[in-house]
Amino acid sequence: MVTEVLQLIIYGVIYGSIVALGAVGVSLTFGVLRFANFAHGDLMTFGAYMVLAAYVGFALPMWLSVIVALAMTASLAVLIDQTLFRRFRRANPMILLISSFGVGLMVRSLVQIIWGGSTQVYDPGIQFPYQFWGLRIRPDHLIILGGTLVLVVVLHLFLQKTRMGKAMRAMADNPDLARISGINTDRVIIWTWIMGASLAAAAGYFLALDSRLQPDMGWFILLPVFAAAILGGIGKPYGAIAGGFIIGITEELSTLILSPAYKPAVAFALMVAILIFRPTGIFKGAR
Amino acid sequence: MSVLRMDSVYGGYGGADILCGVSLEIGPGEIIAVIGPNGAGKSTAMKAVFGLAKVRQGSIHFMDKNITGLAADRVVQQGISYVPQVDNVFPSLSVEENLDMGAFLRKDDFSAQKRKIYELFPPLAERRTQSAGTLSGGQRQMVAMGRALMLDPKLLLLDEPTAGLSPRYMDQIFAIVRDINSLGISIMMVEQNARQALGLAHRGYVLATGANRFSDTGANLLANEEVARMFLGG
Amino acid sequence: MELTGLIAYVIFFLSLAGVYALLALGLNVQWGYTGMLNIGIAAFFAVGAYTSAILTSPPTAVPGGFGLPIPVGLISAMLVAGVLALFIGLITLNLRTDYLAIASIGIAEIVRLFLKNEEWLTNGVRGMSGIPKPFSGLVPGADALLFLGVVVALVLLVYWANQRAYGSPWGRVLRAIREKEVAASAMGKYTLLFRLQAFVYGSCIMGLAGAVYAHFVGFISPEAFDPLFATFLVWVMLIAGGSGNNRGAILGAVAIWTVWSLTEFLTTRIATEHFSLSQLAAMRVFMIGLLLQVILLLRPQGILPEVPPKPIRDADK
Amino acid sequence: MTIALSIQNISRSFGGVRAVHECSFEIQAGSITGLIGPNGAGKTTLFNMVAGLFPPDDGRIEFYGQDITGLPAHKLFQLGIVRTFQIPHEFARMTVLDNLMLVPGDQSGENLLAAWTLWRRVRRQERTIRRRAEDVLEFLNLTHLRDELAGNLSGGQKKLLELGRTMMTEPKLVLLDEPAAGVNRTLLGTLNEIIERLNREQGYTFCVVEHDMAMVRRLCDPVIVMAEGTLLTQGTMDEIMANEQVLEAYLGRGAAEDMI
Repeated sequence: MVTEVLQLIIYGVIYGSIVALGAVGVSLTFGVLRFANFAHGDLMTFGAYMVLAAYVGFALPMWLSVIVALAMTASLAVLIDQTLFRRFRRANPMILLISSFGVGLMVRSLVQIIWGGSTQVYDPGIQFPYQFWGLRIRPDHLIILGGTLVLVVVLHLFLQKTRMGKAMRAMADNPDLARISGINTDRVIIWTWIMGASLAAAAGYFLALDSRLQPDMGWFILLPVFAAAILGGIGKPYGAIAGGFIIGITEELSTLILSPAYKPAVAFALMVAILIFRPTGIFKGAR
Repeated sequence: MSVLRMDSVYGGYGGADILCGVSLEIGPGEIIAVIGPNGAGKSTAMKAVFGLAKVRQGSIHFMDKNITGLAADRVVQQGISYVPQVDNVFPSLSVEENLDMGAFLRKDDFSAQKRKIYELFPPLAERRTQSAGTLSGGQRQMVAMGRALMLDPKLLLLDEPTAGLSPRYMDQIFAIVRDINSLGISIMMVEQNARQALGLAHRGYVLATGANRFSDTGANLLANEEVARMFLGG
Repeated sequence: MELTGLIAYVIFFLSLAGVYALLALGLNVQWGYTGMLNIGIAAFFAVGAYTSAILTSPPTAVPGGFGLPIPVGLISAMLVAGVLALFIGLITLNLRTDYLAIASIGIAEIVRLFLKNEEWLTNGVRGMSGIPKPFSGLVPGADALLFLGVVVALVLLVYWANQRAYGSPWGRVLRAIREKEVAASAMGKYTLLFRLQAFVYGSCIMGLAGAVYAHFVGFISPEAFDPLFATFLVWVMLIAGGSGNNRGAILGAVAIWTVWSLTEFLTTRIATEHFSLSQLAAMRVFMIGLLLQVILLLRPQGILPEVPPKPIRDADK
Repeated sequence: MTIALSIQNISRSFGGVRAVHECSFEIQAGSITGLIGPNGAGKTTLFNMVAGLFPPDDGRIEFYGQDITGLPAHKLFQLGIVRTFQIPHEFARMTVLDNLMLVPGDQSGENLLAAWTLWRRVRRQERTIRRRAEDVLEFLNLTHLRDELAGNLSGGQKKLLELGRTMMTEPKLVLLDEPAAGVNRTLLGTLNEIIERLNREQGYTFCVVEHDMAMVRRLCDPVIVMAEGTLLTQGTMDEIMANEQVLEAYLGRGAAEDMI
């Protein structure tokens, strides 16, 4: 029993890492741009497929493929922002949300047009899990955990140490004051997309490692991602990371009592509970 | 040469004009207090300098350069800094980071400037790593002023720096305004505490219903019976 | 032969357009009148379809129904969809609009999981077949036409109900809430109740659309309620037609359904040898997505912009 | 004299800053009571608490003897407390007529089922409401703007519309938040006149937060002065003007000796 619970917690942490990376992106774009980006899940999908393109299509080494995918996804996000979202910013923010919902579908269909609708993997074959104290963990899972750790540290350093990271936090706090302080808010927005989309791409890659590639993989993880962002207090990246792990672990542990098919419902239930009892998120904070 | 000159400015926020012919001038090294009853357009006049209120007619010159209608971030580049009355710090950023944000436009090493500001505001030096949102009202005002000074501006605009502060902090803030001025920075200050502000300022302007009413040295305005009456509706 | 085929196609086409028109009319109450974002249309659509299917299927069917008359199915479909909307509305309506949007995705997802996994009730992914069709065999060869008549009648009925609601003081309060909720509440309006009503009413119509769809097609499975078809298309329809305008909602449904069908026609013509069916389907979605962006950029008010109701004439004049 | 509104020791803080502190006063029925004070005196906070935007941390508000502390805005409205906003909260995309016709409570047409089934009754009621709205527009001299979108009105006209909305009900207390702000001289005269007439002819009770002292002098008796979150003094405008404390509050303390 204990082993079983521990095993589920391990899976929860792995899944939670993926959700957390996605949620950080949602939280960053929400904090700076004040809108919930419904295309975020599909940016994750796009990232995962860009890894596939570089790794299988161009036979690049995996580490380089991931870097290429991050760059391509970031470029796509900036492109979408500059051609579409920028024009909607002055309008009703709800229009921005509807637009992003449509953009997400476009990205998803683009993936499907290029790679088809069937499931794919990076490396065919079965990985043999490592065993210790009766617990199992796949090599891919170690990549996910290690990768997440590295990215969270990089994100932390970016937000705390760099000029642009601080400006991003400043703009999330108070966009008007940022402007009169002389901060170039347009550039902050572009950097927000670069960071958010890169993290999304990494999350998409990890998601594909954990299971498989599928054009609607990002859409189906959007709900837990949003739930994590809301759990952590939307707009707060550190909260989103914590929210991701909470969602991941709870979803896995729920399989002890619930049918695994209803895992996403657990994320939803957590989100609803938070929305009712503590709409600002589990961590105390503004807004 | 004047640092700032507003020539019969009309304007507001779209809709009816709030400023109906405001003219004022700030010389090098001067402290100017702008006072007047509520709704006189004092804050709007200040926002007009910063491109945050629309100038429909008239002009604003900074160091003989026309800056009428320039966007806020461009005005900062010219060498004017602005401290709004409310929401004037980044609450989730530390004191130090708030100051860094003030220097966002600076590409050079600004650690010397930061040291200068910590000397000016000793309470901030002790709270470098504390997030600004946890500070008291008076300390926040210091952070806001410190942030505005990071670019080493020639002119500092202060919108009611003592609003909502306890008397102890009020005196402290006024003293700091004087210190900042002694560094050679011109100051335009909108104030509700007319007496203290005029006592400090070299000259003062009294606005009412969006236009100049009186302008004189601070001492003269203080002695003027009519000015006092005006606050209670003359 | 050619002609009868064409007529049959037109009837089929119009019936489905009618189902979408109902969905768009339901969304119009929620988004067009009140400004509430429902990204989970699929959930209410599916719940309506399954409710009516289960209630009206004969007890001999798999997984077994109740054999009730079809009108009972339609009304129950509306009720169940309404109860679901009431539940989600009570949770989220006093929160910000974007939270409602996220929560509606969640509900749609849970409904989808439920339909897929509760085989005892829904037959899971295999879906339910043999859902009774009205008029079958009543007048040989004309049942499709009769069904279309019913669809049109329902669309007109809902159109009427929507119009009257919009032109009534109820609609006036909704328009006020959409613009400035604080002010509406300062005018003594209990805004939460109004928004809840609009949300439930709109969802009931979506449930009705689901039931009509089920009886029209005769077979439903979770796949038919993919968020793409059920949710996204309806949004494009309403925005293209004109949010806030009921005629716009119907026109948008017909127009976008035409475009959607034409793209099917086009994509199957071009190069089926180069692309798989799923790729061709994705191309169509991409085109519709692009169309939405173009409309939002160039004509956000839609083909038929909202027309506020005329004030009542004074009896004395 | 009946007491319309009684404020009893109410306090409210925001993030540690005391906006209103143990403030008490009363408003007599049938009066036009002015509420003045320097910026930051807590007038707006107090006003918002009476209007039900947020509850006080402490203390009690009574309306004709009934405890209304912390009741939400729509409940207060039903009791007859109506407010206007400093920045007019008009519904910009609705016509002037619609803006007015929205206001009355108990419209049976606000019930969706009634709108469908009792259309005739709804229409009858709509006619009555419309006639009333027409009367209000005539009173305000805005008849020519009846079908104009409210967003297209000038700042002053919007203020009149705000006032008009209060006239669509039978208010027991009208809270005016800076009615003169952003209104030009000519319209200001009209506004004063309308408020006076409503008070005299219809017996409206007003509580006016205002910075325009000329307006306060003309309309208000008594005038309540707030400073630093609490009641400083009250009386007629002349009494207020003669009060040294009030002048102090407005001009700030004398240049403090400990400053230098």
